[in-house]
Amino acid sequence: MIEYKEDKTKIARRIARIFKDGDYVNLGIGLPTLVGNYVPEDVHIVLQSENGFLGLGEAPDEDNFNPDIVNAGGVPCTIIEGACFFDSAVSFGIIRGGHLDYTVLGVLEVDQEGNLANYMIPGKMVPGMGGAMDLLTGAKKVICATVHFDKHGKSKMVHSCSLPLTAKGEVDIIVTDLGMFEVRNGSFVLKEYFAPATPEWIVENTRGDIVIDPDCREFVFI
Amino acid sequence: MIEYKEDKTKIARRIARIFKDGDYVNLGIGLPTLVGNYVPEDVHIVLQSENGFLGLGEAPDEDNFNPDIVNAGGVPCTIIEGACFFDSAVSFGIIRGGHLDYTVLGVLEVDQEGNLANYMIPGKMVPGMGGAMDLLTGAKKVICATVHFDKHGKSKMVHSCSLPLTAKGEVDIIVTDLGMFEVRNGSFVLKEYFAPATPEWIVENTRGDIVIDPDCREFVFI
Amino acid sequence: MKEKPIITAEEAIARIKDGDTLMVSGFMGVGTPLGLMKALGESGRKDMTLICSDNGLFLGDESAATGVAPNVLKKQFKKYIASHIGLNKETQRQMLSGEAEVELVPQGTLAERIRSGGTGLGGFLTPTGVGTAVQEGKQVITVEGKDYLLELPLKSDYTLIRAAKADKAGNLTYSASARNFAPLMAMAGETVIVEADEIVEIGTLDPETVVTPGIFVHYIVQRGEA
Amino acid sequence: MKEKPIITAEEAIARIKDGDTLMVSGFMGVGTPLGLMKALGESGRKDMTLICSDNGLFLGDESAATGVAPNVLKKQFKKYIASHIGLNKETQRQMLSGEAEVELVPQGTLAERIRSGGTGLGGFLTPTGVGTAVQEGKQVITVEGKDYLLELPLKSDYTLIRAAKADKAGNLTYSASARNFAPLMAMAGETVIVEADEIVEIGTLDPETVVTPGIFVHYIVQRGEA
Repeated sequence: MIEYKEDKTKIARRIARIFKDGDYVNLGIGLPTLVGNYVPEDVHIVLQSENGFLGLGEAPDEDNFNPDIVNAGGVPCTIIEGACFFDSAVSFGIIRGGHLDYTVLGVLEVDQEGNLANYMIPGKMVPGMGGAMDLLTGAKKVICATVHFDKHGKSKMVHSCSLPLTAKGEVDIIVTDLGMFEVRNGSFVLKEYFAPATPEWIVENTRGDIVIDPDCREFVFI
Repeated sequence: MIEYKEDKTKIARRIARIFKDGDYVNLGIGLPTLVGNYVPEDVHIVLQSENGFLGLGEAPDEDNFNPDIVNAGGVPCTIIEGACFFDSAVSFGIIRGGHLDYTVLGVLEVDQEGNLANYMIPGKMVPGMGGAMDLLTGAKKVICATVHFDKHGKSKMVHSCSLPLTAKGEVDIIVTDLGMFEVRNGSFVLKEYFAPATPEWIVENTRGDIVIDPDCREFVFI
Repeated sequence: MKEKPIITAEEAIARIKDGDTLMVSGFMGVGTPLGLMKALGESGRKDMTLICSDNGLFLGDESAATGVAPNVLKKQFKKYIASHIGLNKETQRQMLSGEAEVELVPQGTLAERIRSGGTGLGGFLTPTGVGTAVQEGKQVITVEGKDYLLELPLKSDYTLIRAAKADKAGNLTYSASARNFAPLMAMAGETVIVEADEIVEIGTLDPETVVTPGIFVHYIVQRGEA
Repeated sequence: MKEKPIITAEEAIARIKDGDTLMVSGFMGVGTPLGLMKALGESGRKDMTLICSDNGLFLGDESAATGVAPNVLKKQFKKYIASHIGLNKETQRQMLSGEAEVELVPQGTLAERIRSGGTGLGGFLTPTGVGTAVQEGKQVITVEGKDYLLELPLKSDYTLIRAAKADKAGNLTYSASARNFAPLMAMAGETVIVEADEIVEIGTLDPETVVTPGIFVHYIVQRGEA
């Protein structure tokens, strides 16, 4: 009997270990933003902000606050040394042109064909897709960051998305608070599980076909 | 009996009087470049150089020579105050986007439908079109600058171009050393003649249908 | 070089007519020409189309509305073309009640459609939106085995943007992430009005670092207090 | 921010293979990365495709050849994609003799095709070339009653460009009209090698005035004597 407790930090911490030194990354709003807090000190990634710069830094304090520097969520931020600003066409040229190594995005539903729905719930929430469709389509690797279960206790990983898609077949990696999955040949492939979850328990509690990778192992958070 | 003597300065001088203060203009290589010498002092036009700047100035002297500043013919030049540099996509965005008031281009053949051939002679000269096709297509007004006759004594204005077209139906104004024409409804419309030429002599000596504008007048060079 | 007219925000807005299409720079209020938008709000102009990255922030408190949100609250637009309207409850309300039409466009596609309009292109092929609701009603063109949507250009009657510095010839620089859509919208406007933090003499901007060439700019307004 | 490798021109060129597609910046030799082109000439690499605004100047005197013309004289290319080759007699000769293929592209279309390749577009619609020889073999698409040619993207295996300054993160600025195609080609290269007049520390370039963001750049070479 496994007792599940939602844990977003596991997700952020695991994703933060995916990047290599020198990677260019775009982190979506919400949970993906947390990832930035856990990147190892010897791994220097460059964060893109799709409203027009590379080299996103931390939140400002009183001394370095600039109202004209905000992240893609409109929240004040800073830039790091080596940053540069550009217009929205260059910004999405970077995105759509395949120049970003990773984009990390949130999830409403993600399915085993690599389809992601994360931008609207018809009749309920129609905010617009912002940059999400371009990010999914353009980034070299798409990582989905999500707690495993929705508020009704059902897995957000599904056989086939029922919500309007943000992009079709673009998802490469999914990290939940139970484990890390790849999307391959129409299945979720479990690569790692996070204790106390076990592969079997994950398979039982996910609405989708999961293949357990022969090299599947426990990832230990240290 | 009129005695014709080729006179390129008439062409350049007349075209230079077309511009209004504040116009943005691109001058082609060769004869069109001469136009810049005759713009009245109180008319400030901005010349574009399609290799990447606005604010083309005069030829440099020893003091202000910069090997990285050349015009669209690759010839060293200077920039004026208020100039700015940009890349080739922005440069042709300006051109194709209809932001130039005038482009002045040379002629091999121009016909009464507004077609221009000025970039190749099959089997003889295949240099490439450079920026000419974009300039013809994009500028608000296209002015052709040409001596009236080719070296065989035939008019370069024709019923229908026989050489490969640079662009179809884009020519608005033609200035030769005999007069100034508009292209309208499938005819050359003579707006002005330059003495000693007369409208009748021009009609006789041009391979194309010419309508003499009711307001046609002599343009007097002073 | 000839100088561009320097006019007031009210003089600039007086040129705009009911029903015109406007492009307005800014991303969540950062880079919005607030003086021009305030004058637009006071003008009573209506039935316009607004092309803007988003609709600013309005979560219920009018005094906290940012970016173009005050103009949305004044119901000046009959149509919105935007990539995100989720932080403006009034736009959502107008959309659901049918008072205004909303066309949601992926942000990169929006940027490129504006650039296409400004640079004389008839459109472009993008992979963004293939297989999604964005594909509806659009031509799908296959190039080398890959599907793309044909997206069409956008132009405006008036483009209203904020710049950091404008020289009197209309050359512009921007401030940090306030740049966003402004350089693109400057290309795509029939008439382009710039609200500049600072207006400087011709010759004081470095020709290498001008972002928007003056050829795109028609009027300059000095930024006031918003 | 991680630094990009700083290597020699020879080390850079050693990566290129026979048959690769190269983009090379420069307009009539202005902005050509001459150190890289010299090393390329000495490498003996052949059967490559060259995408370049023009083919430099060569009117018969080898010692006066400019831009990419020395490489053309060494017969390193089996195909040229350019907007103008009229000032290189050797390219003309190779074309007429059938030794090399030449694809002539209007300059604005060339710039935009490179930009399309670099920004992930599948192509674009341009009015340039409609009703001319450029139209041959291309799809004509009508938008709102106007005809456009569908032009397709260009990409390179290696892009070789010259910059004025490169910081060690690969951020670039350019010098005057030497900028031309370089920022576009930087986006469209699988591998991008920059020959910089000056290499500076990270943090010394103004974030507002960087023209090419470092994300597009893979290797930096110090400009030598050409």
